[in-house]
Amino acid sequence: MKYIKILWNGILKENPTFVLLLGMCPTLGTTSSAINGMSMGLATMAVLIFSNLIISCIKSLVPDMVRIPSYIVVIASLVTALQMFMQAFTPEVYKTLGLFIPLIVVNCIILGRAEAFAAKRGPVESIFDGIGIGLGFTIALTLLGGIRELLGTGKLFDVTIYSENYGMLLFVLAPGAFIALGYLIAIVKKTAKI
Amino acid sequence: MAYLLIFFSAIFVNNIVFSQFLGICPFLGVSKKVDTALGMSAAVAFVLTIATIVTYLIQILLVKYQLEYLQTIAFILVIAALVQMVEIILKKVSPALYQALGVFLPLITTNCAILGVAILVAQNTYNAQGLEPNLLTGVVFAVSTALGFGLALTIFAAIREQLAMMDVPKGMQGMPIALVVAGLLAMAFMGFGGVDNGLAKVFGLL
Amino acid sequence: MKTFKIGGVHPAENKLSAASPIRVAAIPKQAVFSMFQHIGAPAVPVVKKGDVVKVGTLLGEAGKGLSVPVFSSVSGTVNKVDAVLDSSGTRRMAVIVDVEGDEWEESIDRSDKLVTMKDLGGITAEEVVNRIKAAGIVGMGGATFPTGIKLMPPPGTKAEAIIVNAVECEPYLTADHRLMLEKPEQILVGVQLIKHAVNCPKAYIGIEMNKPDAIKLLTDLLKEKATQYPGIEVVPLKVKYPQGGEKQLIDAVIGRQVPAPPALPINVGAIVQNVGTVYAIYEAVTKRKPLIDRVITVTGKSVAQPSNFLARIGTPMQQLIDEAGGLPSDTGKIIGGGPMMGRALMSLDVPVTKGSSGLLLMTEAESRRGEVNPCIRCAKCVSACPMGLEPYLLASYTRLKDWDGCEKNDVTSCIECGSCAFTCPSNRPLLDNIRVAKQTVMGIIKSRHMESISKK
Amino acid sequence: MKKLPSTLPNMLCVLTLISVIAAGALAYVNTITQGPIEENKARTLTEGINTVLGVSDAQVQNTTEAEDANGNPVILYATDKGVAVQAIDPNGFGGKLKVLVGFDDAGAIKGYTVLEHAETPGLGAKANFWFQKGEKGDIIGKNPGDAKYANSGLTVSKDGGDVDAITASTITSRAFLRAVNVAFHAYAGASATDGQTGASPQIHN
Amino acid sequence: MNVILIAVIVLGGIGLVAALILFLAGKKFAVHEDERIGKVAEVLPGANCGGCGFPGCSGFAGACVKAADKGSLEGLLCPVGGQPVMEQVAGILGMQAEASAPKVAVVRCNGTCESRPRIAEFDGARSCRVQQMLGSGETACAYGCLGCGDCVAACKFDAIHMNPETGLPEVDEEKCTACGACAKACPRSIIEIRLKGLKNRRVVVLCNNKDKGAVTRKACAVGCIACQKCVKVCKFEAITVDANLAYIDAEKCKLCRKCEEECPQNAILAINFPPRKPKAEAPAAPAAPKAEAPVAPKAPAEQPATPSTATPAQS
Amino acid sequence: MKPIISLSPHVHGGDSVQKNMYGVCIALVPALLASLYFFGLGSAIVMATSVAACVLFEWAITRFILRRDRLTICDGSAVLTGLLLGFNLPSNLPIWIIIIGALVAIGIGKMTFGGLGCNPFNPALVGRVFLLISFPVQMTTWPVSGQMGYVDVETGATPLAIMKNAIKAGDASLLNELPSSLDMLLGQTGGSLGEVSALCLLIGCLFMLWRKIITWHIPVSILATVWLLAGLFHLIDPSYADPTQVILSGGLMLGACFMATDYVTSPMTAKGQIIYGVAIGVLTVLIRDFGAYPEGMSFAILIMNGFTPLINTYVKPKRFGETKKS
Ligand SMILES: Cc1cc2nc3c(=O)[nH]c(=O)nc-3n(C[C@H](O)[C@H](O)[C@H](O)COP(=O)(O)O)c2cc1C
Ligand SMILES: Cc1cc2nc3c(=O)[nH]c(=O)nc-3n(C[C@H](O)[C@H](O)[C@H](O)COP(=O)(O)O)c2cc1C
Ligand SMILES: Cc1cc2nc3c(=O)[nH]c(=O)nc-3n(C[C@H](O)[C@H](O)[C@H](O)COP(=O)(O)O)c2cc1C
Ligand SMILES: Cc1cc2nc3c(=O)[nH]c(=O)nc-3n(C[C@H](O)[C@H](O)[C@H](O)CO)c2cc1C
Ligand code: SF4
Ligand code: SF4
Ligand code: SF4
Ligand code: SF4
Ligand code: FES
Repeated sequence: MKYIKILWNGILKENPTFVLLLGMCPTLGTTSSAINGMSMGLATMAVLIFSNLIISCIKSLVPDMVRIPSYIVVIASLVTALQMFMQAFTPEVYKTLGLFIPLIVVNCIILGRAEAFAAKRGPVESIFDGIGIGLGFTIALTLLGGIRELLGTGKLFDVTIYSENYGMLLFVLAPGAFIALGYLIAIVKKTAKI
Repeated sequence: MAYLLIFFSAIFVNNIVFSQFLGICPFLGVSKKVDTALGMSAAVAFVLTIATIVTYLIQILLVKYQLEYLQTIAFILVIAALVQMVEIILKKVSPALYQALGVFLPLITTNCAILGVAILVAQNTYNAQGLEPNLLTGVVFAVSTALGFGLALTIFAAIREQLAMMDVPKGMQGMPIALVVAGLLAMAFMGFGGVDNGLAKVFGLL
Repeated sequence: MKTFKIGGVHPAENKLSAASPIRVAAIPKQAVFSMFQHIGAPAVPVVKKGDVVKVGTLLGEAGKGLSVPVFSSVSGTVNKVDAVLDSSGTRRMAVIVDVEGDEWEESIDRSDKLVTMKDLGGITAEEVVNRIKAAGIVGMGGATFPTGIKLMPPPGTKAEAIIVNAVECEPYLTADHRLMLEKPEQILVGVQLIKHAVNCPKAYIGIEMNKPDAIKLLTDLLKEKATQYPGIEVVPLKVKYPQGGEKQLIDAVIGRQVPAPPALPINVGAIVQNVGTVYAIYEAVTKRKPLIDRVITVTGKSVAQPSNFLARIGTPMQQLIDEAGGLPSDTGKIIGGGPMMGRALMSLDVPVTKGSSGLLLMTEAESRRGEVNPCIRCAKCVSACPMGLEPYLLASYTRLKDWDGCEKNDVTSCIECGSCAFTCPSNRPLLDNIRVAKQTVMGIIKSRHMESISKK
Repeated sequence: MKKLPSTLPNMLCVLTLISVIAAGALAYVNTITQGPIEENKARTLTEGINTVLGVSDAQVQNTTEAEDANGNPVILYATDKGVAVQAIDPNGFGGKLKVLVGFDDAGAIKGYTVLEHAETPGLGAKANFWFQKGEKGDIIGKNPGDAKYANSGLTVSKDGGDVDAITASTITSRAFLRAVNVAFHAYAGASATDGQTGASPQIHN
Repeated sequence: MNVILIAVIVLGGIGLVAALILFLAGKKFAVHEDERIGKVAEVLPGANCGGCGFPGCSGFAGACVKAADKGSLEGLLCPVGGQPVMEQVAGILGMQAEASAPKVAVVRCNGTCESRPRIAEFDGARSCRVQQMLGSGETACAYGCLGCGDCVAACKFDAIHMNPETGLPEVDEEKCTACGACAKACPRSIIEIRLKGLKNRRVVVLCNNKDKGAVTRKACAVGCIACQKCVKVCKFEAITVDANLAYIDAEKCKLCRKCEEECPQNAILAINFPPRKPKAEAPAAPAAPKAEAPVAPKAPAEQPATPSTATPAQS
Repeated sequence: MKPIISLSPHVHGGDSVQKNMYGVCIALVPALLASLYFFGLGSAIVMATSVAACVLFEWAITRFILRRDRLTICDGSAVLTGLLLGFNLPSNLPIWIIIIGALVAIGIGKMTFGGLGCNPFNPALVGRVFLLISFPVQMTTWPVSGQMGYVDVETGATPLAIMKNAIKAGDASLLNELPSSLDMLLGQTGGSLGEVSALCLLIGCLFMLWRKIITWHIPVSILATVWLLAGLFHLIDPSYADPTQVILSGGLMLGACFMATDYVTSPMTAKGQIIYGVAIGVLTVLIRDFGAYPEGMSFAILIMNGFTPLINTYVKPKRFGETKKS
């Protein structure tokens, strides 16, 4: 029960995109389609789960003054490992996400969760927090990607919903990312009353 | 001329915020007042320049030992240390400057603009406008990018200051309206598309 | 054509009473003399219930600091000394006199004869100022600043130009206009007295072009008697509100701009006096008559006879309205003063004071402000503001309670002329808000000042 | 368990230790993934070459790197089934446009693929199929070496050529055709001088 | 193995050098600063995300310390750490001692539309401060509520609202935090931040008029005319009359309601009492103030804060 | 009698939002007639759709989304946005695209920010640029003028496209294809509805100046800057078109007189307006001559809309009595 609550917390109450407004760069930069958004979300989730796990394990070994650098090293290693694995096994995804993979390091969500959650709780809870927040992030990115893809190209997960001729190209471009996210946050806040 | 073009391109055509999607968190977070925005911009410019130089040198080291895969981790370490050092030193050496910039420094560590630009410069994957990418062009690129960030941040802050006086619908207040403004600004900046190439042609660089 | 350089508007002039000669208003049955008829400390009553007073008897002596005495304009018995509602809408100390007959103090010369500088002989500058102070004269252009003090330039400053404010830029009002037409020579003597008092060789009379008869009359007179009235010049000005504002007038006439407060006109060598004040100075110095009456315009679109009255101070407004044909049934707003700067009165039970230049009765339809719309940022208020301020911004900052922003944007320079609200196509109550800001910021500045003093 | 206090030795030790472990782990991962990454690259290349040559089993025999007149790299892959050339035009709508073009022995275009581009998604990005066989801007089978192309190579109809530009994307189309022309010249230069690396003749942008 | 070794050496080297330089720099350039800032920064997440509106966590920490010196952490929130972190911060800064006797805003004017006739019509910016500049305003009372709701606009907690029927503001006692913003905004100083009283019960002179009785009476049917009757009837010396206005000291008042009955103008009102029975129950044994909270939710349903005095029976 | 009380001033100049907005509409009438004359049915359909959709969306949004009681459609600003949006579209644009444009202009560009007076960007231009980016194909095929039909009409190169080609090719002779200056002044060219007849727009502009709806600062500074800069380029290299033709072509006149002057989105002081105008002029030439888009006016105005609050922050009117340095 406790774990489910932690999960929900990440998805809704502390949704990193809609509520905490963290990690905006990947949110905007990688959501030109639902697939891309989902990939980024999952990649981030992977790092998040492992970083939460590792940090909650080593938390008492780390003196306070070098806390942040140590965490960053941990996160950076995880990201680099992920980067290499993706390059090796999912080269297509790696190519589309590009620069944003190494930038997961500086995604405030990861360090933020490490500090706010993992550094204070046990490993299992931390993993669940990682999954919850990661899911929240993934859902948000997929949603945003889906909206942009649908409005911009008439497709959803690459399946044509309506003719591409009616697609509003702007939504797959940079301005569309900002605008769509703006309205999405407004709508989510309104409907979820958060 | 080419340096001028790198400058122009990084500020207007490929603005780091509006078209590269880097540094969005501080862009959205520290833009409620023009004064704060100016402070943040200056701090970013400062750190970005130094970080680019240092990471460029580190990259040479990494390449030499074929350790390119350690790039991310090495860079972020160096940047984190650098920022902290600058902060410590500034606090002592120039309290006035620290007052103005210092508070923004910690925020910069996790600003993906710094790491992003450092990686772009180290991998030479930015548009050097026909020049051979090297440390100098990299620094010019970094400074220009930082200025582009500052420009975006400042005009954005001014717009938000103005919007604070307006009757914005409740549901849109705060982040949503900020994002829409950013989107419209990005749309306006799309008008610069291709201007760098056009100018390059005129200057005979391409 | 000369005029001030920034901003300004041109409201419909509506000078309905321009052609009606000054009428002497009847002496009231009861007169009310507020002790607050000027800016500065209130006068202190020196009479008590039951005292018998004459026209010209001292009722209140000048208070401490910036203040002037108040004289009775009627003869009779003091009914009470109490707080009564005055034209500002608040209750303030006043002396109320029940009128019996019309007996004057002997010292006052009631003859109509023109007294010139020559007749006064070698009167000293000091004597002139003393007589002005003793007569309780205050600026009659609206600000009611003690004239005696204005005529004693602080050390380090020197008056280089006396400017007579005969602009009367407020719509409807014609008191100054009529006064110039009917007492031109007296005014010229008054100007000479001021020149003499502050030892200033040059005087200008600024008149807007919508009073061509006054311009012609005074110009001809000056030409005719050039030797008798040397160093006085009539300056015709383009019709533009708020040319009567002191700073604007100085700018228009001699092209100098008084810097932001706390700078005073005298810092650029100018002293501005209203025509009415000049006339009062003449009377005070040559006839030893204290300030007990003034010209006041009673007007309005539905008023039967828009008129200019010479009314005793203390006369109830109601009486003047009755003499002008009674209160029109469609009256919506009663304004003490002109429509741009005047004060809306809540009742007609208020008396004429030293600063009352007019009484305007607006019809119900005219009175209501239009529906307020959002600011469309048309910048018309910015270009209308004669002080170079940004009214829309100040009003917004007021709404946000950003007093720092107001202060930084010079809200304290606002002269409350109302040009901004007058032009705003969205009908925004700009000046309402700016006043709030101005009041607050002045308070903040003052407390900061006090703090810095107490620290030292 | 209590936290370690922040003393210098502790700090140094922990930070160094973590760095060391991290580095070690990464180096290990690197050794694992290096192979697949290289493989991937190679596979993508051969697949690309196969596509543009319209075959499935081309064997690269010889790879030559050269530069075009503007100093951009051109790579020739000589195979048993024809020559594939990778060329770049830096002047697309959004920057670089990298193509791989396959030529038959006569110099006619057998196929192409856009390897990299920064064009507008949904607009310039159409280049990948617009010029394919049977599409509106079909260039397959055209031989840039023909006399009619002698002056300026393949050009869009707007510039007097015979290739239809992508609707509303003339810039991309021009960039694409310039890259194809560069590729052809590299190919032609190479076959003329028989494998020698040589800059292609001047091509006007 | 060699590869791994080099990697380890290089990265270890970088880490070592960085740590050393930092340590030395920290030593050499050490500056004294408010140590509370450091302490607060420690409990903050350290994400430096800027989500709080401040430039980074230490900026936020500085702001917290500053705000604490001014007395309240209100409006400061770290979105990453959330409420728990803020509680910690409050703990560090010693801000818990908020549990003093609860207070509430009380509007000391009962001049409803009926009891206080409008003698003029205000037509300007809807702002009490603006109307205040016009002397007594729409009514003849120069001290009473102006009704434009500056206080409503000032309240950040949505705790005070205009009642269109009475033209007076009413305080929602549940929401009111006694922050005093409304009192500060009122140009006529009508609102008092007053002890909430036992069981939320209060006896208050709902008038602010300092004019002489005769003038007051003309302006308003429920104005205090300073007749001193209440002073005389109060056994606890809780009432004083100053400048023509009676005032009940909440600390001394024992809620006996004698004065309420005595006031000829009905200017004194007992708030949140149950409807009068023959004899009001004696105040219950002092309950712990905390016990008030659960009771409160029901309170507003019983009685509005300022009951309309539709029947101002002259006694 | 219950007197009305208020602070001064007690009179008002009588100017109103409606007067200004409908004044601009009247000023647009000559250009509207010209567009009807040159593009016939297409013009009528585009304009009608655009205006109707804008007004409808404004009504619906205030009513159902913002739930405001006061409806603002009578103030004329929505009509104006509709008109100006229509003027920026080609006469053969499908209706559904126009409707999307109106939705974006009013919905995103205006009502999101709270309605009239709150929007930082020019709504009509937000709509137009959105369409330009989203539907580049439809938005850049311009019917040539003098046809009366709607969808299936002959399209051709606009003067701007010809100019751009000449620059691209560095070949001044290509400029010979340009219509004569007189034709451009009167409107015998291709382009969007409102950009064809410079003369009619100028007449409208003079009308607005006369009615004191706008001041001269913005239009004059834009036109002067463009003319000088284009003239300079023309002198250096004749493949850049003649400055007069540059001024008469494209949306320059429409933008300078009607869109850059939008109150809400332009600076508040004369000095600021001149800075704004000059910057728009420079950006327009920059984008036209070197950028990817043939027309730079819309973007230039939008970009400077973004800078307007900053200009307002730093460019203050000269205060009365202000000395040079204090
Ligand atoms: C906006 C404004 C308009 C004024 N208009 C007049 C005017 O028309 N006539 C006038 O005599 N004084 C006018 N005044 C008052 C003058 O500023 C100034 O106080 C007066 O001329 C000084 O002379 P006094 O002390 O004799 O009254 C106006 C003031 C302001 C702020
Ligand atoms: C403290 C104080 C001192 C003043 N001293 C002088 C002075 O020495 N000379 C002068 O010409 N006016 C002096 N003034 C008058 C003002 O400049 C101004 O004339 C007066 O406030 C009315 O002007 P207005 O009606 O334009 O507002 C003084 C005003 C104040 C408040
Ligand atoms: C958002 C947007 C993106 C565009 N992207 C491209 C592009 O990627 N490639 C391109 O050639 N043209 C692109 N264009 C179109 C050019 O701006 C220009 O209109 C076109 O290249 C020349 O017009 P034409 O092809 O109709 O002759 C784009 C236009 C817009 C509005
Ligand atoms: C001179 C003037 C120019 C205007 N120009 C535009 C315009 O270009 N686009 C637009 O949508 N509205 C325009 N408007 C209407 C109005 O200002 C606009 O809808 C507001 O920006 C909406 O808040 C204009 C109004 C005036 C008075
Ligand atoms: S009232 Fe003040 S702000 Fe308004 S125009 Fe006059 S001086 Fe300017
Ligand atoms: S005149 Fe009115 S609408 Fe125009 S800017 Fe000023 S306040 Fe706004
Ligand atoms: S402003 Fe403060 S004191 Fe007043 S009602 Fe609201 S919460 Fe209570
Ligand atoms: S209590 Fe004060 S602030 Fe509130 S409405 Fe009344 S007068 Fe205004
Ligand atoms: S994710 Fe880029 S700055 Fe936060």
